[in-house]
Amino acid sequence: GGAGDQGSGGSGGTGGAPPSTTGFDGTTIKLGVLSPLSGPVAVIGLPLTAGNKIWFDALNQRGGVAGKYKVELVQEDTQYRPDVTVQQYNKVKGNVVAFTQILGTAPTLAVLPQLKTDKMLAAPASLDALWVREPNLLPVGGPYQIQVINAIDYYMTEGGGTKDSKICNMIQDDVYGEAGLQGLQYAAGKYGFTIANTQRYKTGTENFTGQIQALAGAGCQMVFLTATPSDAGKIWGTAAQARFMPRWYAQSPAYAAALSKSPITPYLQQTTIIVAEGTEWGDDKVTGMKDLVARTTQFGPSQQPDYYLAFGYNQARAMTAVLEKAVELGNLSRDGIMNAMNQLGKVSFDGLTDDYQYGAAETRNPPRSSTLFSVDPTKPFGLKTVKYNISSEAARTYEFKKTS
Amino acid sequence: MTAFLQNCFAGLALGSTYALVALGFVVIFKSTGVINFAQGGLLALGAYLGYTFSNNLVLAFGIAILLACLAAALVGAGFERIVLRRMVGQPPFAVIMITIGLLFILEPVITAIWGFDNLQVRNPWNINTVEVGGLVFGVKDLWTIGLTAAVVVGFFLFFKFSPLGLAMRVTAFDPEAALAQGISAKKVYAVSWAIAAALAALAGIAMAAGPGGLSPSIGFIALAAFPAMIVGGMDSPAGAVLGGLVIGLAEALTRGYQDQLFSWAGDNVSIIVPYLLMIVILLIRPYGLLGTKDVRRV
Amino acid sequence: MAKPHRNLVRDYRQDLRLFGSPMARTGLAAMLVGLVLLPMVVQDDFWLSVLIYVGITAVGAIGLNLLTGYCGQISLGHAFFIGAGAYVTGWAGSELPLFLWLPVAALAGGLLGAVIGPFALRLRGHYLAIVTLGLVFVGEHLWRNWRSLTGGNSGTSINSQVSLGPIDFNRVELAGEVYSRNQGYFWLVWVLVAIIALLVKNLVRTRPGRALQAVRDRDQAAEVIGVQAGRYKIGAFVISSAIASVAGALFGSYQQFVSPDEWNLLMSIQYIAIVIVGGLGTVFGSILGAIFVGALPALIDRFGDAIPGVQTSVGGEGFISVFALNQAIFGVLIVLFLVLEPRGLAGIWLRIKAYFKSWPFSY
Amino acid sequence: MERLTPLLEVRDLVLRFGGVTALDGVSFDVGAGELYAIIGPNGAGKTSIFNCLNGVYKPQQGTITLDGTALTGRSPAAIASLGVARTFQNLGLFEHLSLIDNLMLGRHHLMRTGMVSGMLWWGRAKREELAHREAVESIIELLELESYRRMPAGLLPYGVAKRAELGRALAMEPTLLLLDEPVAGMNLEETEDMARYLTEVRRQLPLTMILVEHDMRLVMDLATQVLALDFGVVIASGTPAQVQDDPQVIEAYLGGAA
Amino acid sequence: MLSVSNLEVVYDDVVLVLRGLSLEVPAGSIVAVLGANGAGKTTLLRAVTGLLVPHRGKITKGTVRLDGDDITGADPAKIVRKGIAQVLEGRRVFAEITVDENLRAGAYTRRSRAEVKESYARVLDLFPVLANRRKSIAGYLSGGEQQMLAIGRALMASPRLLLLDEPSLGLAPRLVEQVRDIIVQINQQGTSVLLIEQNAVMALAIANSGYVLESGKVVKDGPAADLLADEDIREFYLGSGERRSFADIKSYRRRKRWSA
Ligand SMILES: Nc1ncnc2c1ncn2[C@@H]1O[C@H](COP(=O)(O)OP(=O)(O)OP(=O)(O)O)[C@@H](O)[C@H]1O
Ligand SMILES: Nc1ncnc2c1ncn2[C@@H]1O[C@H](COP(=O)(O)OP(=O)(O)OP(=O)(O)O)[C@@H](O)[C@H]1O
Ligand SMILES: [Mg+2]
Ligand SMILES: [Mg+2]
Repeated sequence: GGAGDQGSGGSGGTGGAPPSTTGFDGTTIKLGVLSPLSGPVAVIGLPLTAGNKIWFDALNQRGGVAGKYKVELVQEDTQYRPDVTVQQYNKVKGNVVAFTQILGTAPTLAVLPQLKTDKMLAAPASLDALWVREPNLLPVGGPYQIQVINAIDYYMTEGGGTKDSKICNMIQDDVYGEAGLQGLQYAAGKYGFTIANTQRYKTGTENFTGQIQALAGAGCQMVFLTATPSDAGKIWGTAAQARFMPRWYAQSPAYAAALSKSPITPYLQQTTIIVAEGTEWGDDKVTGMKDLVARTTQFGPSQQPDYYLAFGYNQARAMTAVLEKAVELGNLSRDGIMNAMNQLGKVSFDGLTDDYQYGAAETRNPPRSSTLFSVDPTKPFGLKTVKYNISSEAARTYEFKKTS
Repeated sequence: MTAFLQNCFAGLALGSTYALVALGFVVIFKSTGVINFAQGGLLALGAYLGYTFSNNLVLAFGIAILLACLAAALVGAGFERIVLRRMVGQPPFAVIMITIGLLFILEPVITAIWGFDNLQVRNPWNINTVEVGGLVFGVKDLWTIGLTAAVVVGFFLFFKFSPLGLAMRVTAFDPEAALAQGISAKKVYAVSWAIAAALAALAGIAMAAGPGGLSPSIGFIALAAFPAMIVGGMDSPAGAVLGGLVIGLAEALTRGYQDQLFSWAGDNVSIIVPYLLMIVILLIRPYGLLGTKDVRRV
Repeated sequence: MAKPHRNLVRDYRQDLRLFGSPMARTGLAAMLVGLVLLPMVVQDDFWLSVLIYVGITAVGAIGLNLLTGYCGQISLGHAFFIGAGAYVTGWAGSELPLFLWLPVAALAGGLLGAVIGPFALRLRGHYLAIVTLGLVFVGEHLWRNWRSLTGGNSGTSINSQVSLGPIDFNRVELAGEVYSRNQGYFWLVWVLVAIIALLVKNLVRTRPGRALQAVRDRDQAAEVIGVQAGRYKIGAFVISSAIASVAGALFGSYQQFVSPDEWNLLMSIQYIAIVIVGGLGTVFGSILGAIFVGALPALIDRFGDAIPGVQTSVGGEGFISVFALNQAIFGVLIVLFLVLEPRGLAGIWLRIKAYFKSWPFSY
Repeated sequence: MERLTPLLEVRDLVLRFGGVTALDGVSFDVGAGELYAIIGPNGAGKTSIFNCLNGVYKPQQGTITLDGTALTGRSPAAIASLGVARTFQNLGLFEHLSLIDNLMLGRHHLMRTGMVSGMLWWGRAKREELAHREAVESIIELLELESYRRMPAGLLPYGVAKRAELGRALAMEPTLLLLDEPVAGMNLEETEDMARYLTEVRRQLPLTMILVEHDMRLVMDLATQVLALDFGVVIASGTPAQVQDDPQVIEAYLGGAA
Repeated sequence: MLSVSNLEVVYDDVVLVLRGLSLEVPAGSIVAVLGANGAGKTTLLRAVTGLLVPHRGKITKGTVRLDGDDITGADPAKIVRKGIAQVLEGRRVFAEITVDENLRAGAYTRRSRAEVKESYARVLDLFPVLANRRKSIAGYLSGGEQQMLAIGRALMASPRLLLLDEPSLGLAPRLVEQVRDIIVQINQQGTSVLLIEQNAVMALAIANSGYVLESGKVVKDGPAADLLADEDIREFYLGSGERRSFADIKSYRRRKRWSA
């Protein structure tokens, strides 16, 4: 079992119960959640937060952190706006031990200076490579760049690609898209191909004919897609109508279960591979998934299978590992948490994502593996494993740098 | 050449959607003299209603569209009845702000009912295509263009020939003088809100029937339709259509030739092309292509 | 012509005073004292940060009100100028001291306004509104692509010096006490609100300000009496953009990180909302409006949980989540408010004022 | 009254709007100190002459010279600073501004405060405000507007608003004052008041006035010279008595009653 | 046909403008209402036609009856349908549209196309100037032309009672005569007229009876002939008798008011 899954009888610290501190009254640990819970991005914020909650509900049922301390979430709505996030951060920072979720790159960066002055730890809810080297941040999962690199590796080795293949990409014009582009650029260097064409689009675009025409015109044989579901649906729909049939590889957030029960499903089955982590939804051979499904059924029966749900669940689990370390060190104060974070070793997620080597920011090593899926409407989440947990040489050697 | 024509067709389809939304703006502007910022919200509402009629109640798609338009019209008229009627004779700024307030209300209500998840609307168009001479036309796009054309003709006749059309126009110019002619401002306002909402619903469903499915951010298209309305002239239904098509074509073609012609201007120039075009056109014609000039005499 | 009586002259002097009546002077003093004391009393970082953002928006709103309320030109492009101010601070803030980067931001905003202002000459009313809306989108494109300045999509950190002589607003030391960054920024921002309010108030009660309002009410008649309408329209644009840039500069300086997504239409709309809710053509109204629009969501947020039947957390029970409800309540309040008082908060303010004192020259 | 050297010379003014010819070769001279009246049926082009004089309309042909300076081709604001003031047929007050502010706006071109000095208030702005406020007060006194000082112009009773417009024009310290139907819509009493103000102003100030008015009694009593227009063409000009008896004027304008 | 009794109107919940005003317009007659600026004449018309609402005005007391039916505070549209049309003060033509469209807007309440056509012909007949400028944008018409358009537009509703608010304002003397004749003509064609005028000479010349308002009250009323003969009215409204030249009015001002 991974961190926190020991449940009862946790090791506890040698120094006895940690003294109460901000956000910890001796029995309950309060954790902050800053997430867009209303507005257009709530479609991500809600399942993420539900994932946080399912983990902690299950943990509390088993006794709590280190078997003794219940966890309570303080949720605040950020509307995905940096200024609101700053305000909400100020609202709850005096009540919590740490933040188990801050959603969005810009909102996270907006509170980062304060996290540093306040010595606060927070788990950002995005797979940005930016986070890996930030001491005050607790990232989980393999960054987007890793997903792209592994996807390219698969395409080159088993997917029929060569370095002369026309490899293109289509990205959303924001930080998420930039991460996808970075990954592909890195891969291009490693595998010796040039990116034949890059198309950018703004989310909410209504008609993608131009982009699809351009990709088709450039003769793209493979297109790596960094998108979110409604745009991805339209993109694939347009491609299908235009009879454009490249190999599509898409980043995990591009996919939603609805796409496996839509008119474009047959097209996706023929052309598309989704790059994500872990395993198929409901795969009970993987402990992490088995637990997740069981706990979701118990604590969030109305929740649909969702990547973001799993992501939030993993975040909560990583945070639990930090908290248990802090309890072990006998200090749940902010200093104590930061100290615990620095001393934290490898945390296992039981196969939901690969193990993450935490510790001091310079020494962290995020998971380097990805899983490739194909679309299959018969599966609960509509995805079937094509290649489980691969981690390419290129991904393993990818270096994470500190942000400027 | 095929690529060019294909892009043109995409532009027309996109332009039709813009035209429908812009028409909704125009109708309300013409009769009340305000820009209705809630149009995007009504569009989303219409689309979700269409979803409910088509998916949950399993009605034929045509019927679902009709019912959704009707229901949206009721909601639009209801807004007018409950809120906007009280604002007759008040400064237009306050009224515009109220439409913004309505947008703020609509959004959470919609997500409270239908949630945030992407939904697929059951519809007969799907991603079916028709191929003519090497060009591929999406069935949905063809329908959108066709429906827009029908609506536009209806509008033209309505405004030009029906007394209510004239009544709507004069009420915007001078509500009090219109009242003195026995024109019921209440009726005029209610009807224009109903029409605008129905148009929004139609546009909404047409969009939601695509492979992208339906999500709460669907209403954003209303922003993209602003340039369409302005380019055509804010008070001209014909202008809305013309503007919609011009903007749609411009956007699609810039997008299509981004790599060849516009890479110097940064990625994704097509997004701002509608706005740039709008600025250029307004500098030449300050009241849009077909808008009415303000009449001022000293 | 008959010479007016001496006594009258003394009256004009008094008449021209901004805070002429004892009532007004007491009010002013009370406000100033409140401003100084508030951060010492309310040390809560949440309310301080809310009020700092409110102050920053109040600055921007005063600028917009000058353009929209006083000169009658609706602009939906305010977010663009705010963004520009923030980026200028990002660029100059770490090199230059506060008393330089703030004016530099204002200057940059003013220049941008001067470039865009001439559009206002050709366009009227709603047309101008939508064209300036275009500015937001064109600006966003610019911010996304001008990576060296803005950091592109990833955004940019802003590191600015905020000390004025011996006072470092990041850490104010006053009579032996040390005050936090939030307290320091509160003072900085609200002193600027007061200064800018005063400047604009002076502007609108003197020759150029009257000319702006004349142009708003009847531009042809204004021309005929010798007001160069075009010049004043552009002038209003320039000053309004300069003030917006100052607001942006403060925004960037306080938030320390900005990204292109922030300068969007929603922000422009929020400013319009403030100006309308506060009352068009009143400086004080802009401040009230900023408080209303900025602090109301925070208040609803505080007390929204108390409403029964509402889902208070993700995964909880209830029909509508408290977060969605907050948005809806905000919308409902704006609608309700304007239905009841279309002249905005300033209208209510005027009524209260009229109730408490009658103007010396009333009839 | 003897004719003085012409202050204003208008020559061959032609003004067209699309198909409509509003002015068709209008010429006339106005001597300094005169009260020159222009009469004519509705739509004859009287207001259009005013609009040409102060630059709102650009005539297609013709020249206008004020005291040796050409007005044609100048902007309204420039013409205003040359000393041409006017009142409007359909009220041109700034309705949201108080009466005082309206009058102060009349002095706009005599003041210098710019945006920056206005913002700073202390110094030029304050000095100017005080000085010009005095001038405005004397006009308020002259026109008996004391009790309306603070009222927004939009709420002024009609008769008062007309007077306020006159006040604003006077505040400009013009050499040439154009009055477009100053007593329209007024009853006898109010008309008498206005006549009194006009006479008083003429007595006190070295002004030349051009009056457009349909109230024939006022025109006949006050004017020194009358010009009659019809369809943009001058049909008669001369002393009030001459014009009143002109058969063409009676036919086109006065009708049986006069 | 129209009877107004004891009417009180308040603006903005505070400004009391009409203070118990009563007035009758017998069927087929022309009734003139005189009064200084601000006396409340326009307010009276607004109260009759239901147009107080946009001005934040309210009838707080009294009734307005048309042929015995109570129409106090009724919807303007309903009042127009019942046969009352109003020519608003200040013309208020729809500036942005053509003369033709203005006239058609006036016929909004009428259903029969044939009748509308007939009214249209009648209006153009009364105002030949308008016939020439049918396709012109109304806002560019001269003041007088606009006044004619406003009257024409009201006639398009084919009213039984026509309310005119200062129709002679800004009209050339010959046109004032014309309008006077037109009012008589309209009246002879069966429309009752309530005429508000500053031009008392013109109004009393054609009216059957008249009312004088002061501060929202009727201070004098009676048959037009009696009013014409009244000393006060002669002095204050007609200026006849030994008329002073306006040029001679130097520095005195009438201060007299009716003691009300
Ligand atoms: N801006 C304009 N556009 C089009 N036509 C105009 C414009 N201004 C004036 N006209 C036309 O020019 C003619 C003269 O108008 P003007 O206003 O000068 O008449 P006027 O003599 O002042 O009449 P009144 O006594 O009724 O005010 C009219 O036929 C009018 O319709
Ligand atoms: N909307 C309003 N709000 C407040 N007061 C008003 C309003 N409209 C009119 N009044 C006031 O009511 C009084 C009567 O106005 P009304 O317009 O009825 O007068 P009138 O007799 O028609 O005058 P005029 O001859 O100038 O047309 C005036 O004192 C006016 O200031
Ligand atoms: Mg005229
Ligand atoms: Mg009146």
